[in-house]
Amino acid sequence: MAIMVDGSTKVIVQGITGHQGQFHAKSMREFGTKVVGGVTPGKGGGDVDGIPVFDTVKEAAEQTGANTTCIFVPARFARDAVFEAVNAGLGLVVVITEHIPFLDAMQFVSYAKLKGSTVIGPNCPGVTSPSFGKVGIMPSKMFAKGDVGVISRSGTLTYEIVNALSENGIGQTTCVGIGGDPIIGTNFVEALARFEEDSGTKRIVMVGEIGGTAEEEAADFIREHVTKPVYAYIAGRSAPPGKRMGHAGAIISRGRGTAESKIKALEGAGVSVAALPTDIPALVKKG
Amino acid sequence: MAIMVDGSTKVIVQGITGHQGQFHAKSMREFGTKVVGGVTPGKGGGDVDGIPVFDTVKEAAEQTGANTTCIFVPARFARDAVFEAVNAGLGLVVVITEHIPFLDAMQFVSYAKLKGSTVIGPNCPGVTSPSFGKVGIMPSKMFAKGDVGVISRSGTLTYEIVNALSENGIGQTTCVGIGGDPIIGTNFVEALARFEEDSGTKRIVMVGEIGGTAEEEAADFIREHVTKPVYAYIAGRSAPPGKRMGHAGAIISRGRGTAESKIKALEGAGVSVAALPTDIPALVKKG
Amino acid sequence: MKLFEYRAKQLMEKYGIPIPRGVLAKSPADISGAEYPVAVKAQVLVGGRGKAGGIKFASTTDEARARSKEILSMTIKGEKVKSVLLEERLDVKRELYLSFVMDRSSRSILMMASADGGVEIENVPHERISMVQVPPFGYSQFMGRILKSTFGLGDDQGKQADALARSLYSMFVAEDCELAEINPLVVTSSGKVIAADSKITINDDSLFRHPEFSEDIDDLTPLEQRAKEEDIAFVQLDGNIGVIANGAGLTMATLDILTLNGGKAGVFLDLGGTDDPRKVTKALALMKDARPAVIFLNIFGGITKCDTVASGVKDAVETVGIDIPIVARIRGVNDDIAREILKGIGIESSTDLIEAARKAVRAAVS
Amino acid sequence: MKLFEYRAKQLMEKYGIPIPRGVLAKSPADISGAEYPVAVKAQVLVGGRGKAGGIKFASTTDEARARSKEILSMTIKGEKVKSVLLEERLDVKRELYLSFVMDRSSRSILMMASADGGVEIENVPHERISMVQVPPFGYSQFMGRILKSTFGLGDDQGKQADALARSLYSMFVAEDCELAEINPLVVTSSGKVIAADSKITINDDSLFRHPEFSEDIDDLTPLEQRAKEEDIAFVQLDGNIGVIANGAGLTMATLDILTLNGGKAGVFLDLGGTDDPRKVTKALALMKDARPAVIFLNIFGGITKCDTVASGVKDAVETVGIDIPIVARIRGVNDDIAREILKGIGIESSTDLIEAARKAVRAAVS
Repeated sequence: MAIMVDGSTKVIVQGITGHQGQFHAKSMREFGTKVVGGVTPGKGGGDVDGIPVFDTVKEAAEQTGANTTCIFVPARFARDAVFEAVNAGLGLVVVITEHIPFLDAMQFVSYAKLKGSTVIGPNCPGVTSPSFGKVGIMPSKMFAKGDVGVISRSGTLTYEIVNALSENGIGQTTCVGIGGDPIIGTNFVEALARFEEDSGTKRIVMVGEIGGTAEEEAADFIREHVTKPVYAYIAGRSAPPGKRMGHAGAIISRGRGTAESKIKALEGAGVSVAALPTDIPALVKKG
Repeated sequence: MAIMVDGSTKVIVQGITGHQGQFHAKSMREFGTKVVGGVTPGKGGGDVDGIPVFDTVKEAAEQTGANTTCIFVPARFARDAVFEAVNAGLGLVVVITEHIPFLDAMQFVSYAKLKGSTVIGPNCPGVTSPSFGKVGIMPSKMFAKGDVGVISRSGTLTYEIVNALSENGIGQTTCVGIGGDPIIGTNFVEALARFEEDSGTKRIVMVGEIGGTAEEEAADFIREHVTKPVYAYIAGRSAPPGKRMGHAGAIISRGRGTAESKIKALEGAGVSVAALPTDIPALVKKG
Repeated sequence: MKLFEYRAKQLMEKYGIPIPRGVLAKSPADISGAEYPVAVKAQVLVGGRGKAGGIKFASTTDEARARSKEILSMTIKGEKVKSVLLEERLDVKRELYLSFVMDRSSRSILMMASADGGVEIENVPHERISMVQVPPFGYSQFMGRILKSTFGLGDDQGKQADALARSLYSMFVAEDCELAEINPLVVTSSGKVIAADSKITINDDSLFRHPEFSEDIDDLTPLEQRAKEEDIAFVQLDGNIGVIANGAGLTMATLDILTLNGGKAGVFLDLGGTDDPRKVTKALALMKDARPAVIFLNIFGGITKCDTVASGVKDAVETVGIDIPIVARIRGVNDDIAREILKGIGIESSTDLIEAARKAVRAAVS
Repeated sequence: MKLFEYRAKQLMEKYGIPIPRGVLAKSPADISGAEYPVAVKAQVLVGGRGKAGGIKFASTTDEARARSKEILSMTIKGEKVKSVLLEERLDVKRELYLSFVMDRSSRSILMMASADGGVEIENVPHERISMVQVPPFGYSQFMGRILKSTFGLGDDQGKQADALARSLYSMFVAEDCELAEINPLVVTSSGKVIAADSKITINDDSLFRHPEFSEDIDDLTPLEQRAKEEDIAFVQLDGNIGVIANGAGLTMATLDILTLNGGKAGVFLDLGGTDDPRKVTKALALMKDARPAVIFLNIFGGITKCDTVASGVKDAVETVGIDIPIVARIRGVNDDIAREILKGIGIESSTDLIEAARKAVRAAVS
């Protein structure tokens, strides 16, 4: 099947009347996703490309039966937007917005956990299940249906890798962009657990990068709980310590978070780690 | 088997050097419970009846391997005590203390949920599994080993009923006193779910009372999810509206929380409701 | 504890919530400073004062003095009116409803809002009420948007409602409220959003954090007040059997058993868990002053040992002098010792609950 | 952004945390008001200033002036010392460690405490550090008890440490810190608990809430500072290939590919997701000023379309004048249009990443 986004997914877009919101709402719909509504305070009652707009998520959820949201609101309003979505009972909350203060992210991640909602991101490209739809901003063209689950901290690098997989005839169940921030709603371990449970997923590709210890924790989890083959690429082998490499979370600090440490941990857990992102398809094919 | 308290349970007592803490630590141990430590700030390094005392729960948990705590600290310190227990990773937190402000209880219940700890209480007599041990203040003598799970909002009334069950040859897997406060960590639904999962429990007795809608929610849950026979007694048929009947939670307010409403809901879900507490053993025997 | 309307409004004002200008008067002579036209409102803790004639209007000082005199002489649902609040009459355009309340089911604070204010919220159809569980991190902006939409307000009044709700929430948390209700929340013709009527209940268990409420009077009878001070759960009821038991559930069950057997309790007295005979003695002294026809003592000994209770009863009989017959049912820890003690002061006790209850009912009707 | 020690201490003082009395001096003439004996401390953002001779002591004004002059002429690990902090020398009895830090794994704020202060916390054995995840509701009393026990303090100093930690936590949250570290936290001979050295990192993403930090200077190179103002992720490195890519992960991967092929990046420049050619033009202007030997442009078009990037490059070449060779690898949305545009300004582009990377490495060594 797929994880997170499937046949039952009904999406609203928070910030739908903005430039990005409008563009991606349309793109999601064109991909086949059920985009049932949008929310922009003060614009309720109107529509965007035929998608009804509401003033509040509560109204949108009650009137459309939405269970998922894709959030494009500016960073300073993001915490409130996630609170609103979780409060309205939406089960999947995809936060595209970048540059959210980490204390805000901590709070909305805690609140979501308390209420049983799944947060993806922030600062992420979203979730795409080629057979069902996409929630987020991933380019539509590169996907193929198949049995590989992809989890990635990086956007464009993922597109590069997914594109290469698809060109090599290797399709995907779901691609999850977990985001490049230090505090994220769903980490490798949580996404791996979902793919391990999903009967449609036979193999898993994970794309990590320097910073933090999420890949090391994933390695421990894989050793203990994952029976499916896992392939990985870790970006940032040549990054110097103490510098943020584009992502807020991509920083080697106090000797922790190096690519070497991550690669070693993953290999120790039986994961095939590619030296180059372009090597992933060949690795997966080799099995 | 049993729920919540079993062979793996290792208990610390927070507030062990107080009158109540000391008395019940001893009583628990005499019942066969593994009481591995106690906590009283400033008294670390000493012991109470041979039970080592620590300054912090963190030290107690690290040094004894405790996974459960029984809290006797005064109401104004209770929130912090629960925070400390949850923070130290204890999985079962039994809060005996009464008169805790409900906002404090809300916070520690949220925190426990976030960290995956189970809170019983506040204002409760605790949990007893006759085959394994007791955590709390239930009198030791009335229990018998058997296959009935008991859930109750009331203390003494439970003793009355459990005593009657035992005298009639009906033993118990676990008796859970969920507490008489409006905000409690584990409610009927959550306790019912545990008993439904427990292979050792064949029948369930629930003792409710006026106030709130927990029994009505339990009825809905029983209808949907509980396959085992459930027997109930509801106290407070003759209580007037607007008056707190001893328990902070036992109040009919704004037309909600009457015994009639609860009895009707439970009977509608196929539960046998006893008119008198003393009728419970006969009902259970009849099956 | 419930607060009087004027106290609730003082508290709301402290948190920046707009309230009508008003003057509290304990006698018709105190009404200077009132703004006319004025509403004269009985300060009582029972509900339904409006229907009972406890709110009247006046246009002049003379009228106001007359209305105040009338209301100050009233007793509403058994509660004597001791003061009136004279408030400016608002030029009401719309009446809304807003409250924060402790919600047991969701274990959170619930915000309730409805465009149908001025009637009891129990009578508003469920689908006309917006209910929002406040996140554990507190009031968040989206709640203001829900209010604006629920109330159907424009930007300016939406902002007023948002600010007011935020303040109400701050007050709810800082003052440990169980209920903070504004009904009606009024939109005036000039576009102001004002808390026209206010109800606040403070969480009793939090009073150690709020010593300033110690002078407030709850809606308790004098005996209930005395019991509260002695930390005894005590409720006065309509019947004539005074029930003393240990534990709230058992005490309630005892009431139920009496009712099923044709009796009616006049007092609910829960001893709780105690190992102090003096508490029992105090409880009996209270019970004596409540004047039931018979005292029914129902003890299931555990934490509270039966002999402790019996000793307390003995002491009460001997020192306080209990002139009301006592029927006792004693079971559990040390019940044999307890029965001996009671026998010594002429009280026969049973172990059977139903049998004892019937005996108490018979004693009450005789 | 990292704060200088003196700024960190100003902030801590604002939250009531005891700090040593001190005077900031930008020249040896500024040192009046210092308390003797005094420690003269270089104000730099790099670590390890002590070992580098950036902390010296003085007993008199003349000595202090001399030491200040010495330190103000130093460059520590490439960072020029622009000011010194002259602080009273504390009569140190014990050196402890205390910090709050954002913890990615637990998604919470972590309190770290150790009785082994004065050394880098990375060098303290793990079992000698107490780590406590702060509950989402904030600092709670039990954390103070853990501190007292970890530090091995008596009641009085335990209370001081508790109050200090509570203030430090308040500051951490109110000022959106990522790190707030006191090392050493000193217990003086007279029993005072004082923050002897302070490190604070403010969360960059929160700066919209803290305009007061806009005048602070981070440990960025002038070009990095300029990039930050233009919202471009830009990091200067040791090599000579200037990498421009779209997306942090892809940019990092590009660095890695160059390294694997014998090259070395001198600039990391992530365009991010953009549909504005002007941002690309600005990025190239920055790159020009960074003077790499070759620019390697690696675009995988998606949100950022390939032709948008090509247009920006064209504009840069035509208006800014890029005098550095450009090697391009272009794939994805509208890559055909992009290749045509680039061809028009004399840039040949490849679709193959490895091939292009090798070409860039060759161009860099030539």
